[in-house]
Amino acid sequence: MTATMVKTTYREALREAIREALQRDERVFLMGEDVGAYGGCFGVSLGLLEDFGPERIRDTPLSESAFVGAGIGAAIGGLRPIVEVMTVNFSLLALDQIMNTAASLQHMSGGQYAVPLVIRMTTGAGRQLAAQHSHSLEGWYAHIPGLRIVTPATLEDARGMLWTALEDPDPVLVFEHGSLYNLAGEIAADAGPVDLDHAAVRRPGDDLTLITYGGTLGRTLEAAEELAGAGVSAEVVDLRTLRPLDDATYLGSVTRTHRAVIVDEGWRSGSLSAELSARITEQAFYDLDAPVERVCTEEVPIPYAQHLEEEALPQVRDIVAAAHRTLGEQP
Amino acid sequence: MSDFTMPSLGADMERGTVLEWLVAPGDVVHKGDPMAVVDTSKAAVEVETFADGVVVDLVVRVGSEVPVGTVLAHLGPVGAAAPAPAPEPAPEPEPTPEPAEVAAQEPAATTGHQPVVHSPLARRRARELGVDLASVAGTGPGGEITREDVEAAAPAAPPTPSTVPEAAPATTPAARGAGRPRVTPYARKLAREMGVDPAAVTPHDGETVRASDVRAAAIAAPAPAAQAPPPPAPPPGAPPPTGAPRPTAAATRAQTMRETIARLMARSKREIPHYYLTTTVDLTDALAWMREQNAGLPIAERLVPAALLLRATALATARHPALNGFWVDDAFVPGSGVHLGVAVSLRGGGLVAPAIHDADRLTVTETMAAMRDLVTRARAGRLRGSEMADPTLTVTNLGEQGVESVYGVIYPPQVALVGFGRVVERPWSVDGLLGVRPLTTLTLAADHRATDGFTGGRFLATIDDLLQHPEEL
Amino acid sequence: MAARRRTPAKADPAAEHERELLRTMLRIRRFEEACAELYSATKIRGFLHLYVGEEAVATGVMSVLEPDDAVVSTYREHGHALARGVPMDALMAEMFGRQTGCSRGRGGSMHLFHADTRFVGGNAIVGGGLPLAVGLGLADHLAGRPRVTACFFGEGAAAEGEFHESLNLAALWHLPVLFVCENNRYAMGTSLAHEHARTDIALRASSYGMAAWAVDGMDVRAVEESARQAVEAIRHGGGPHFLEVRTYRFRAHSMYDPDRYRPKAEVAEEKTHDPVTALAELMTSEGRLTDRQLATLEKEVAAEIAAAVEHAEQAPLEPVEDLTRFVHSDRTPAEVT
Amino acid sequence: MSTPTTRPTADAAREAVQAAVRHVVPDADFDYVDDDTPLRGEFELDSLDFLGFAETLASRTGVPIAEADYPRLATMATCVAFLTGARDGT
Repeated sequence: MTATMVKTTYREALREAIREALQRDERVFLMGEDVGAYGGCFGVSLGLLEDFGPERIRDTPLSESAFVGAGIGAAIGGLRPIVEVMTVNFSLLALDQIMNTAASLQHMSGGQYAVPLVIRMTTGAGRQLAAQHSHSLEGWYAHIPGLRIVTPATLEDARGMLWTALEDPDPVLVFEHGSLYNLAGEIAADAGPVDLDHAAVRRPGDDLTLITYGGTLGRTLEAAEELAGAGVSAEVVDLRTLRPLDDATYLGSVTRTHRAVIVDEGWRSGSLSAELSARITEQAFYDLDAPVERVCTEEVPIPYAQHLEEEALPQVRDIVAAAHRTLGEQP
Repeated sequence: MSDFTMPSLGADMERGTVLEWLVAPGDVVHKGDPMAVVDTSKAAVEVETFADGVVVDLVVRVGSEVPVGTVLAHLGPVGAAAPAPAPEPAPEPEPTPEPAEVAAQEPAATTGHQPVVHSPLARRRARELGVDLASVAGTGPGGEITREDVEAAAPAAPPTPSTVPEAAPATTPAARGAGRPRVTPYARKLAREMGVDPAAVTPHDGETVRASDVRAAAIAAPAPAAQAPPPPAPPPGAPPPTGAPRPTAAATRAQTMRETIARLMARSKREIPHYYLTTTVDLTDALAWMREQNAGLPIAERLVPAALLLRATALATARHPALNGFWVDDAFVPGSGVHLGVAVSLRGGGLVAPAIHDADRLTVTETMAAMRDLVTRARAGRLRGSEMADPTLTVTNLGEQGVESVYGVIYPPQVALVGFGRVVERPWSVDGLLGVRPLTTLTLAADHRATDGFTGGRFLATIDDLLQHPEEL
Repeated sequence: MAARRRTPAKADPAAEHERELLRTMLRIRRFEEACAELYSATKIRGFLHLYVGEEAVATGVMSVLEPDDAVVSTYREHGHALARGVPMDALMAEMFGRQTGCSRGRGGSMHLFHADTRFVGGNAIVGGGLPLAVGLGLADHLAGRPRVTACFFGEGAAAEGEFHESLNLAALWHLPVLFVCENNRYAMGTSLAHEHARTDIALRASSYGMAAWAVDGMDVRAVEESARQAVEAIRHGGGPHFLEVRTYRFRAHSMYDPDRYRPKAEVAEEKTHDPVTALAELMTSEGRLTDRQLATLEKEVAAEIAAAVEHAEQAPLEPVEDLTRFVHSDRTPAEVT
Repeated sequence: MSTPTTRPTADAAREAVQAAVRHVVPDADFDYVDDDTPLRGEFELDSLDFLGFAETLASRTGVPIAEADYPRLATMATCVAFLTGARDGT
């Protein structure tokens, strides 16, 4: 294998993915607030307007419900819309369309209307944006049957998930953690679509399994490195897709290591981490050698002040401490 | 003639009360006309007839609550009804009488010997304190037995001596089981598989029995017949209770380990039809090669013979997978890799046999490093759970203790155990000449359910052959 | 319109057309009356919202749509579905929750769907269908197809944000959508004046820069004429249009509704403007409908309904093994167009 | 490991042997060990223990220990003799 590697960033990888989709399929168009002239709130679609024109790089008014719903209608009408909701916080204004229409239409029409729609949005905290711009609600969306929820955490996934999502006949929500856009690194020049069905083991290990996704993958890998220094071999599983969950991968890992720590930037109560914990208990109870540990965001609207925000969010030290607890050790 | 029935006006409506009749016998009604007002418990709704006709009679009195579908009135064909001027006037719409809703209070007395206990806390306390709930009089609502009742019924002193301070808050782990450690689900499963009583296992953190503790308790000498390091006396100066597993209450620990070994080995001999094979291996070339390797190496990097023996065993195991794995549910389950269990004697008594994972993929030097690391950590009580859990074949090197050969007892559910005896110098014939050679006796104990002697023989021959070509190890 | 047989007709196409309008309204009326009875007998469950009194709206608007056009509807949509041509058997089977129902028993009264006639459903969230219709219009606009999407909703929806967002978006992008506001004066039990500071809905719609006008919803011919003008304008690039159709529902909001919020006298008065009888009487008085023709029509409709009920009674249930089918598409991406 | 310029004294060598044994057997008790008791047998040193013992001994005293020298580390007496370079010192 002599793949040529090129430097890129998470943001550029997303942009290239959109560009490729627009080139490959004329039914694809991008729609959302400030995706055109402004270049996207996070700069993802910068330059696309010039290349593809205002019909396919379509600025919308601040009407989340209407333009998400319009995306659904356009998908039913034969197009392949990529709808950008600026952030997950604003997606609440479109929740009716996402849940009552996009997720339900296929089923309540008895299979007559599929909704091949992709909705992208930024998620997560960590940038001192305070309570209304720091939600991590992807786990919440993962509650809803009929949706597929994906969370690219690597450059490859940022580059490759979109096309696969567009190929999906059902609605796919792509959650891009705000802290990842500047993530830089190398990627194969011919990097392309990736599968959306499987979780990935980002670091193999024997002693315990760290399960995470999206914005907390980096910190979790850091924690694993730190644990290695203490003689603890931690396996890191990146869920990648939050719905449907790839049970086989993380349960397989836990069954082997007998210990699980779930790292989730969502709040703990009624969360994705709760779901994972429940599934581990349901399906791997007799292989557990310690209670499942969860490292989640403190149950508080995210505060502005940096030290408070940091304290609220899962940090490397929290992950390391949780890992040690599963081993029955003091860190 | 048709029936006018109590309609269902919603999925949650099962009964309705007639509040008012809007028609009287003799009235001519048409489809869609309101007939009565019905209380659905949510609202009063006018209900319509779906048929034309003459009201013959009203069956249900005002104020009556009836199930959906009950006939409320009969309709006859138009023109067929007698004029019947105002017969039996419909009962006046009077306020619905209050139903005699004196919900009989549940008698508080408990019946017979069935104790009323819903509180898990009370149940747990009863268990902890050795209290028979059937003998406790409940003072709670409805005769419910409360925690206080249980504690009042308890003998003055707790039945088991406990070091737990009385005042420990209920949330501290120490308070959970009145001195009895918790056992993780996996540890419990493992204990069952290994025939270990989890209650008899000492947790290394003093609190929770984990898989590693069960392993430590269970993986005793795979060859107890030959293995007999006398349980040493407790070392002077009892170590702190939360320290490494090694010296904690050595006498108790040795006793526990003894019992575990007894149970496990009895199970092995009861269930596993062993067969034994033995062969003598000339180590001349292997040891010469080793010395050559060691020359000039710092001590820390030098090899010992055991590393070569392990390496040869690992390679041979990879080539004979039938010996590498487990006998589970009447079938052989191959191991997921060659994970060699290495019997390590613990100072202070007992043995553990943690695994060198994927031993067939290590070089001799790596094998040596892995073995050193494993032994060091085993004796420091820092083994990892996975190392304790999944050896696929165990190697014992009792030669270190001076014996010449070891006919081991297989550690269930594994299917084979390899033993190396002491390296001894003996007369040996080579190419027709007699010489003095360093020899070791290599033995195999194998499960006849999983393999036959033929397989075992080839396996030993492979080890022998590998040791004759040490440079290829 | 499968089960339809032609009444013996004179050569007058206008009269023939009127009779078709009458037939459609009668089918709706009698179908719903049957539903009410079946509901009372627990054959139909869930919520049942009847359209009795509003038949002229669906009948008039659907009459001018092409087969290729799309319809987005509400939870009071039996009339829309029947007028659009969804087979009555499939509708009744859906009411019964059967496998042969138009949504395979998964939708029920509030979620009737029928892809063959581009009937994109009963939406049970007030205002929820409007963005969808805008999107269908957007797809046609981007694909350059001369199709129209008709979107029905009640005047209650005009209080929802989605109403305003959608009207703005459709006008902004000049999309081929016909917005049909069925103003029956009550959002469940809240009257128009209780809910809207400005009760002239068409006027408010026009503030978004689209043509909007009000029409008498008890007169099917007026509705049809208004819809025809609007649809033609839309189809020829005129952008979205808005019809406020003033109508009245003769029955309560749903089967469970005690109807306490409106005076009986008001209901009685409105019933004198029954759109079905109004058309029948007009046609009779002007010589385009005989009593015999009307009786035949009634008989045919009754037979169609009886057959639909019979079909629904006999129809199989969806096997429970298929419970989670259609949560995700069975189809490959290529099959979804 | 640097080449030693000086050899340990007999006392230092004895002390180093004890320390090296305690490195692998922390609670080793020398009270009842006379100079001619075989150390490996007395303290149950297996080959790995012995390796650790030799390693510690070499690093404490600075005396290089080749594999061929292992037999000379059998008892306290032979150890002391070897370490102090009784016969073949440099």
